[in-house]
Amino acid sequence: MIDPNLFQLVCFYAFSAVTVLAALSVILLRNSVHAVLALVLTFFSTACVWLLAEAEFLAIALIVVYVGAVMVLFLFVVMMLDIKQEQVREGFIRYLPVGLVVALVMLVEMLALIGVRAMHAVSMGADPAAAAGVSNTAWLGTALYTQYLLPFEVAALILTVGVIAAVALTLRHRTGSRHQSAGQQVGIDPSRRVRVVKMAAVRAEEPEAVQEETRT
Amino acid sequence: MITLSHYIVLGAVLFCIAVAGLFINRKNVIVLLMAIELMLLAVNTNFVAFSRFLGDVSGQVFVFFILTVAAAESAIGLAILVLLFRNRSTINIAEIDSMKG
Amino acid sequence: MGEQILNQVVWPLLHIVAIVLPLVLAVAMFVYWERKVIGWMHVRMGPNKVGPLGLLQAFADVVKLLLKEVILPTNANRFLYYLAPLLALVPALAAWSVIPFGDRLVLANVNAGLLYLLAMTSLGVYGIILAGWASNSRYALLGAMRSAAQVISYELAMGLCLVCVLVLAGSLNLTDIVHAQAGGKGLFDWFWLPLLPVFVVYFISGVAETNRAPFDVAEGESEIVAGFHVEYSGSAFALFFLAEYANMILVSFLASVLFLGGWLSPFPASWGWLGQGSFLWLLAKAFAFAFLFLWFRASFPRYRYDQIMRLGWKVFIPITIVWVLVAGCMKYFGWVSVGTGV
Amino acid sequence: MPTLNDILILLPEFYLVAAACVLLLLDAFMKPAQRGVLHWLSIAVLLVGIYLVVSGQPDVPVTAFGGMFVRDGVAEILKVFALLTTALVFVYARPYLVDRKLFVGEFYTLAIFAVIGVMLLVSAGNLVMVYLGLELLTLSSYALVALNRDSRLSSEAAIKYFVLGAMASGMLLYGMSMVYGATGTLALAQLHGAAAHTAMPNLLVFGLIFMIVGIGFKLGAAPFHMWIPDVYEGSPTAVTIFIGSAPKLAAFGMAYRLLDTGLGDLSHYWQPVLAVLAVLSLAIGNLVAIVQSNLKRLLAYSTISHMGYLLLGLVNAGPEGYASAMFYAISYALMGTAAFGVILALARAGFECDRIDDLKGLNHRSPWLAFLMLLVMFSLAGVPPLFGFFAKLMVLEAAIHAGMVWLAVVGAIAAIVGLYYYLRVVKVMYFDRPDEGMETRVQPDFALRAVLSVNALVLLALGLGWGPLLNWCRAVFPG
Amino acid sequence: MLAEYWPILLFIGVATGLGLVLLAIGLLAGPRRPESEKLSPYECGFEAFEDARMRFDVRYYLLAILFIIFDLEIAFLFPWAVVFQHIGIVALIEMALFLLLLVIGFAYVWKKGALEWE
Repeated sequence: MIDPNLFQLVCFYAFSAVTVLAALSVILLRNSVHAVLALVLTFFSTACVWLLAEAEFLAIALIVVYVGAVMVLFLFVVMMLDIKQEQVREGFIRYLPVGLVVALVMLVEMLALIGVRAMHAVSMGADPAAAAGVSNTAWLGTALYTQYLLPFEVAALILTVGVIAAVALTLRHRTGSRHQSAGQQVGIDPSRRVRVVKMAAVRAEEPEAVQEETRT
Repeated sequence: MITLSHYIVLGAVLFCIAVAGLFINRKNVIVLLMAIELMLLAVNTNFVAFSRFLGDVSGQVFVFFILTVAAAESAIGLAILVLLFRNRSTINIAEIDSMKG
Repeated sequence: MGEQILNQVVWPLLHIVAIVLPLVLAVAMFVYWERKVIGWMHVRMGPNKVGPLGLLQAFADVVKLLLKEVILPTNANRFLYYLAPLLALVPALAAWSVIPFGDRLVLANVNAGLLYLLAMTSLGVYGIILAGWASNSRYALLGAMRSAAQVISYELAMGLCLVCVLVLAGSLNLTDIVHAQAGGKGLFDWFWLPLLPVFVVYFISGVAETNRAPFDVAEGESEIVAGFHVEYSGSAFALFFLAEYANMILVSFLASVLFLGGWLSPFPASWGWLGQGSFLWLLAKAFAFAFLFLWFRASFPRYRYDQIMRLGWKVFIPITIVWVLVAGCMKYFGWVSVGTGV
Repeated sequence: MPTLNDILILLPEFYLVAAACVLLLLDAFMKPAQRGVLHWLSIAVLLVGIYLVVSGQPDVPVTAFGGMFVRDGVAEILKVFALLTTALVFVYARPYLVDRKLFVGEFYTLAIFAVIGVMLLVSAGNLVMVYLGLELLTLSSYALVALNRDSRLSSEAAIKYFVLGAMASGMLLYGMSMVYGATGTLALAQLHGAAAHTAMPNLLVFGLIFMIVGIGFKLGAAPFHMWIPDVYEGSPTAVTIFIGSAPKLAAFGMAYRLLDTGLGDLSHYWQPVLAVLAVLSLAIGNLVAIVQSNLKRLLAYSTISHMGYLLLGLVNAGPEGYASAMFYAISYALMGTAAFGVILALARAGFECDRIDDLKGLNHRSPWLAFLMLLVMFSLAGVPPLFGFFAKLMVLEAAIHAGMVWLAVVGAIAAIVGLYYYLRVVKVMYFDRPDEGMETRVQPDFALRAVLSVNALVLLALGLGWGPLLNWCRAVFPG
Repeated sequence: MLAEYWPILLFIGVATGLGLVLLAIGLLAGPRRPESEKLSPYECGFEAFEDARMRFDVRYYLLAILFIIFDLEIAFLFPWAVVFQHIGIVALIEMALFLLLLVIGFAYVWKKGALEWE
């Protein structure tokens, strides 16, 4: 019999290992496109880790927002800016050992100081959302739209600033480009385009001649 | 059994990788931006874990705000990067030396 | 332990095979059907040589594709070049895991099903971009950028449509969404009625999202040859092909589940066996939508690129944003009855 | 559920959001020739904002939206001066923007959004609000710095600002996550009680340290000051003046909310850390400023040293200290605005006036502007009887009362070192001859000169009668 | 809850496996006769350039940025749609405000011409 807790632990280790390896590749890979894809993988496996903590909504939102949107923009930028790899990575080797050592020392110190051992005793209780009898999304949503109502509206402000900033920084109008204006097309007054002219019927010369010919 | 320390260690490892990335890739702005994303991922992992273990919803709500705001932030960051590239034709910070102090 | 493996691994795997295998077959038959239908609409015969009525044509094509050489263009990035078709296929297939085929007939009955679907559809763009970039060809890259821009534009409209459905149903779970459309009045209880504009927007966005005619400007033969997969051949191309058709069928199923009551019968429940829900109803609805894809292709001239973007951003997004609030009011003030038939 | 009362408490903020949206749409739907209206309208919007802040101020601190938002005296003072300095910035910036074809509506809307961020930040009652207010402010600032799209310097400054700013946010958030883990709450008021008896004190202290790093970045205190000189130099001067004013008030507000309202119980942990930051800022700011030849960079390093003084006040960790630090922040905002205002007054199309040599013989060319600059420089240096002197005096006093006499001594020495480079500017203006071909004409904009004169003279006036403002600052910090 | 996600993981595995197998069949069973003309990228009549990865029109970035912002908006709508009827009219009003702010941003973008393609 496989203990579900044990199985979850195994999953946790597997996803964490993928996360850490992918994160390492993000900072070590020389090809920027590969690095972006490594970051995508990092997000993906982190989402799985969050899922293990039963943060269902956040895990999928991470994929929708980051993998589905932000990383696409990253990919656009990386691919289109056509970065010369060698040029960008010079000095990489020089900093590499120092950087890794610093990071390792920092990690060890952090873990020692935080007191990870004490937390080892803290195990996961029952899923709070399930205990309340609602889905994780509803659990989060209820708090978000009652208690955190003001921050929610501030978030809208931030998004608006994002829109303004994006337009102000990147929009450039080209000269001589032609646009289709649907409003103009639909709203055009037909009488100004086609002039219906009443004309008195005129007898042309030739048909007459033809008629005469046929008569004869 | 997954415990709190598992998540905190994962968060700390991600955070340190991000710091190392900031340190060794000082010249490539794209990687710097990605390292910042990693850092936020570490933060969010911490929050998710604490929220789960405290049984408190506010941590997850905070994560949601961080996700959205940080996404808008990186959108602006990339816009600035595109601008920089148009003006400089490089994203190499070592070449960004018009200013000396 | 053996029993556990049976329950946790073997059964789900069998379920998956029971979804994937018919899906692949359906793609094959759909290709055949497409050529036939468009043939008829053009007053031609369509394929009729291989097998009776040309039925085996699709299988012959598959075999041919698999046995062709996979060309790796010069200067292409080998790893990404092979990764791209995989990235196109996997989300297209994985999205199927949450589709409810019947009242308990669902592989993964997850709470956040709709969100999961949004996540999976938003991954499809990676295959496109990477294929265009890895091929090292101008046409492929140009097509990829166009496709990607188009796909993400319509994804917004599509996401907002999903929100409208969600507002009425009040649950992210797809089975619950179908249940919310149950009621005494048969097809008048389904969401297509209160959400009529959204329903139309959703299906058209689905067509645009899969880069199908009349929104197939990114692969317009006369302009940029074949779009992002111009350099692909053989089985790598087959993967893109499979992904595209699997996505079409997925959109058809989703439109049925979200707006036309999934497996529910269009007739009132009081009509005896005719009023009973069944997998066959879902199949019929999805088939009708899939047929629409073909009909569109045979009938409409191709949109110009600026017109595509205009339609997505300036027409669909405003409509759906407004309808989110309209749907909110409908639900809040009880203007629409939402079934709870669980 | 929010009530009408909640909305009334946030009235100034709601009003500014609505006004910013109206300005945004006006800008989009107006012809470019009519932008002048937008300029005056924005200033009017800010002034009405000040009126709303002051007039609706409740007698006792109140909270809204379940403790998310706090409206107290501290927030009131900071908001009034943030709005005021931004209005000044708008007046000073206009000719500069017009000359450089940067006179766009986005400048005004983004700046107003940034001010809204400042207001939310200084009123935050929850870590979430601290983060969101901060991001609203910084996102707008990034865009403002990059506003001059065709300038290399500007986009370089923006990317440096962005990378370091985002990193600082990351640090701050990492700290917040640990504090949350240790206390189980995000509300600052509850944090205050919970911090004392947490099961995980190490985690809490660790979080505190990361948060201080984040705060240090946002303040621009050494050793987290790297972005300040580049951003000050690279941004268009009209944006530099903004970055140097309201955001400094916000940084003080954030430090106060996080360190006192939230983690006041841990003051014995953060006091020494802040003392170290203060010493480093004073040393680095003043010493590096000496060798600068670029006026904007000089002012940037001077900012760093001023943040050191501000930290001296915070180190006190008592009402007196906070009052003096706030007093200092206000004085710096007014002085910085005036200093950059003079630069803007001298700048013309194609001439930035950002080198110290550009001020050569200013006394011969425009004695009045030279006199104003003299006042500002003396005030920044802390020469009595100007505003800056008393501000310095207060923070030094606060440090002594906190029992850190050595810190006060460092501050006094730094002030003497600082005197040197401020006096150098004065010397260049009064005792150097102008170069050949230096234009004698200065910015003809009447509004700019009038307001700038008032601004500089206020420094003198507040130096002579600093009592009321200081009392106001002291009154809002309960004993 | 977790048990429901297990089949999805399996499904993703199966899908990846299927893709790999199809690719492998093609690579192994198909012929391999490289030739420079065949391997060169498609071009209209002239020699393919060395590197086709070129710089792009800025409006693609702008579009992607706008996509991110509006995608975030949708992310906020999802939990709202699930809970709004339990919260009541306040939820409806607050979302109307939220959407109003974004619609203002949208109107600005529209009017500035960022959605125009030629």
